[in-house]
Amino acid sequence: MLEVGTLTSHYGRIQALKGLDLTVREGELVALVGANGAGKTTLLRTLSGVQPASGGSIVFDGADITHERADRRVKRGIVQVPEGRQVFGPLSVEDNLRLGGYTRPRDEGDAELERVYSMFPALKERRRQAAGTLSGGQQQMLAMGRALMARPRLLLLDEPSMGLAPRLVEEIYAKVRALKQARTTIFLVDQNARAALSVADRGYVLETGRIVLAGAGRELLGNEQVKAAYLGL
Amino acid sequence: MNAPQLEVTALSKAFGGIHAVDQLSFEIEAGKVHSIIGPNGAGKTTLLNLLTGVYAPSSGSVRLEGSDVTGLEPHELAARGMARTFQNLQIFFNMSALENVMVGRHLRERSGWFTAMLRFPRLTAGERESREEAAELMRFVGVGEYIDADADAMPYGALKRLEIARALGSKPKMLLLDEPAAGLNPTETHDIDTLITRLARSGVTVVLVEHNMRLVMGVSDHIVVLDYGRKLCEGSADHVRSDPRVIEAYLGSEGLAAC
Amino acid sequence: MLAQLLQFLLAGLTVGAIYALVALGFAIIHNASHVINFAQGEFVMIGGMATVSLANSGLPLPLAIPIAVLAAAAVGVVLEKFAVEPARGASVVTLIIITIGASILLRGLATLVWDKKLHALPPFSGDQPIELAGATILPQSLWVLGVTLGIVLLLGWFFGRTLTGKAMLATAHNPLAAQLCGVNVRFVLMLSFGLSAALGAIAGILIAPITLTSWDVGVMLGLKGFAAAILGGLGSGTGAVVGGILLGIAESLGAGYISSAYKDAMAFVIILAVLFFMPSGLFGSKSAERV
Amino acid sequence: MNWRTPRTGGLALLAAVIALLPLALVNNYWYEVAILIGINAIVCVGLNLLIGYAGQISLGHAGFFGLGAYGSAILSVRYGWPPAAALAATTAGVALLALVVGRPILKLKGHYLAMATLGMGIIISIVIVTEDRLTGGPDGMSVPAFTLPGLTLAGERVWYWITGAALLAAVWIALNLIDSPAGRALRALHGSEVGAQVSGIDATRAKVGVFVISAVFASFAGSMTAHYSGFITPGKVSFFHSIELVTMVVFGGMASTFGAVIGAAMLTLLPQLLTILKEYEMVVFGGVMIATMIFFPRGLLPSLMLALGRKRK
Repeated sequence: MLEVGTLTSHYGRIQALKGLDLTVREGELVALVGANGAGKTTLLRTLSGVQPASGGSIVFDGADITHERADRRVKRGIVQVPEGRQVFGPLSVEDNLRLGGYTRPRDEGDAELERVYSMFPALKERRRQAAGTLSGGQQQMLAMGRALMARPRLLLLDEPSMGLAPRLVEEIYAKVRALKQARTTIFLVDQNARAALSVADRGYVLETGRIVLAGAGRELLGNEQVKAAYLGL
Repeated sequence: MNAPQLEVTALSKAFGGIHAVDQLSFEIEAGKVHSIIGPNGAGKTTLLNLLTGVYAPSSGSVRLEGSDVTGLEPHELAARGMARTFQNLQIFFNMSALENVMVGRHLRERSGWFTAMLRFPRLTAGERESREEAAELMRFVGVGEYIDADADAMPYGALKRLEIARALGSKPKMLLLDEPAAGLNPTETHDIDTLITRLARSGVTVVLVEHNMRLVMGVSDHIVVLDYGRKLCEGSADHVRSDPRVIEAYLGSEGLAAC
Repeated sequence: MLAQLLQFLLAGLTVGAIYALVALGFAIIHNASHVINFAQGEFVMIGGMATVSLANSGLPLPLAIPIAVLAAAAVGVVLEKFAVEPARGASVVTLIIITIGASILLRGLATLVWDKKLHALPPFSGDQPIELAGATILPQSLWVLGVTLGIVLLLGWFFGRTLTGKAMLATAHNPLAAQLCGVNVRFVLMLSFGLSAALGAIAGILIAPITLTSWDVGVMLGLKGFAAAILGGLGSGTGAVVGGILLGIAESLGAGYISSAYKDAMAFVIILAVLFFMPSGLFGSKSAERV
Repeated sequence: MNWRTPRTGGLALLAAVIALLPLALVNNYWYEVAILIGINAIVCVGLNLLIGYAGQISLGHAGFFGLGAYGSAILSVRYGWPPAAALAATTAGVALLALVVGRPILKLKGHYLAMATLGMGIIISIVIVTEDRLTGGPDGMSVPAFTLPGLTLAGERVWYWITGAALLAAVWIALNLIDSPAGRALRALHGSEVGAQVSGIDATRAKVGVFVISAVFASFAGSMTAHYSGFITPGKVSFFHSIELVTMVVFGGMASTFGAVIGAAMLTLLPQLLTILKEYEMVVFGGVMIATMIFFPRGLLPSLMLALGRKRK
């Protein structure tokens, strides 16, 4: 479904991606793990088109989208939940969600909204509240709900557990598993390597802009190199 | 044991109701390497910003060498011997590499505005000394080859060390490094490791915020682990490494792995 | 005494409403692009001058006005497309110089298309002053206040109720996240230039029957609008309206009770006084710098 | 001595241009243009220290220029001071004023700073237009020639050399400042304010310092204009003149002292040349401004140097 070939990208003057290859197949949950500054967020931004690729290619459903505008990619179904939530703080929860469905036909909006509310009941209770007043966990739910409003064919999740308490991390990952069961294709980036790799079908390890390891999720979880990279064990 | 060089008491910082740093207390001992670790979003960079005066704390206090320095401006703290680097490099890209380091000597320059504008001989002598010392510092941190380069022509890894050279320009008593190894390859990381050890040996107190555990565990005399802006635990590398709370905070809960 | 005060207040309210419209234009463009558009005053001029010339060519006002507003909006979009967009990523000062260049260019074009004379636009509904508790008010002032109120309500509806309006707010707050929602931020940029040009033009048309209009009428109005936008706190719609009204009233009271020669200075004295104590204006958000 | 550094080679080149230019100045009109360029260049060299090097915008420097001009004029005409004393007192007064208003103004950032400086300039301009008993109001006032004991300085040729010398001095001082600890502090503030602060630089103090220097440059140039032309009007104090000055700096190239000189020269000459276009003058002028900023966002001189540097490689 998604094929990335020798992708490079520069963040300011820094080459953040140094020729990166990976694939995501339909219905799969693929996790990408790596340390701070390895280029995880840059990769997701390049996939979404908010950060230009300087070389290589991104092919989605057979179409080359390497240089396509970000909003067109959303219409194709590539939807990202950005790092740090990035909800529209002054707008209400419901407005945030409706903006998520910006690219969808207007008449679908209400039905879609109900679907998201049934998945995240906490959001429905706070539908009139300004998104900026939500707790971190609720904002993460909102960011995910907002992305789901666009009916993603490929959901990109960037650091969904960042700064969240363990109980909330579990809650978020429960939603991720639910999405996976509903056959949503997901590409997940998380520093919480154990959480990410344990739900993933396959995983990649990113180090300074390059993929250094690939394999099944469980397999990577047991890998000594991965363990060493995360706790100096 | 000596009196601590830096004493942090019940320090808090809130952004729009969310506590990035929450009732944090710890001490820093002179001449040692201290590390502050914790998962993303744990409040490490905010803490560094509080310690160096970039942010004013919401409450709590910081004492440096016995005197209260809470709420002082960054340049006032710099004058008291504090220097730092940044996770998102704060290099002066409009200047040459050497000039960047010369700025680091700002507090030790002796000529003022008038001397400068009329270019009295005193200035020329000071400038020569300043240039030589800056070049020496660049060689010390291992970027000697860029002495004649413009800062915006240097690779990322070299810039990280250039910032350290700039910080050393003030001859600080305490150096705070914010993720010096982020974005570096293993060889470069190893160089940073050596550099930190050399600095500590020369008597500078090092406060390190870092994600690379191998680096942290290798160089630190003392580690403070943060989670959600609070202190999770502190102690030696071995002590911290074996604390189950730390493992959970880092690798995620065991419960998740089982499902 | 009281009647005089009321008279000053009414005059201030009228001109303040005009400042508010111009300030809203500054705020909308700043939100979308972080550009301060120093050509904002020229939209006011284009609105007034275009209406005058269309009316003189025999077109009835109800027809001339919308055409003039649309023309100004088109100029706004062209400005964005050909002067602001190509300079994306340039420094703030460079962008300021570009919009100042655009302002000079537009004024030059105005002298070519029209002339350098003063022009009057007939009041929309007569010039018989209306008595009000000892003070008088021109019917045109009522038009100014009524239309401004209408526009403020309309903008409130647009930004509060429509998805396009919310997409503009969202883009202003977080362009990255807006893009990830599928909002075409370039379109939003053009829309905001068009919209604020239209607002400026409407201000110019409303005020033309009271103060006359000419090719260089936009400079002072533009500066006062900028002052109002800053006074309210850049980017805040409420701030722009409140800032505009406050400046208008302060100016009118200052001219009436202190010195009419220093009427134009009032706005700037107030803005300096406010900024010294509230560096982000009255309603501006204090954003903590993240390092 | 290294002739390729700006302080030696650049100054020598500028001195040569000033020395040889009279060969091309066929009549008094062109002398006047040359003097005007020199005076604008002095203001721009100072303003560039503030905008180009320290990264702080000012849309009100015509105000300082006007205070210099009117201060000298009023003290020598209304109070009968000797011009040299009037000049000294005015310069000191403007420096003091800049010091006092600079502190609160320079705490502001970005567009708020632009607004505050703009407001300051406009207030000065309105005061000058309104206080007509002192200033002659919109009609302006005449100013006596500059005299030193036993010496009267008058005429285009004399003022050409005075302006040339003053410009050389201004450029020399600016170059000196840039290449010194204080100048590095200013450039550091532009590069990264927080980076500069943690290096021990007191941001407010440095900004106010350069604000005062740039105000003094403008005030001095204003005083020169008053005595040279013998007559001043409020036009040179207006908002438009402030904008003109900033445009010169940005046009020539921010953070380039010689760029500021070139910008002043180009934008002083351009309107003289454009007068042949008559009614199209404004349109072309505005168009040139937009196009230059789009194609050379860093200004003429730095873009030119960059292109030359690339070629050499």
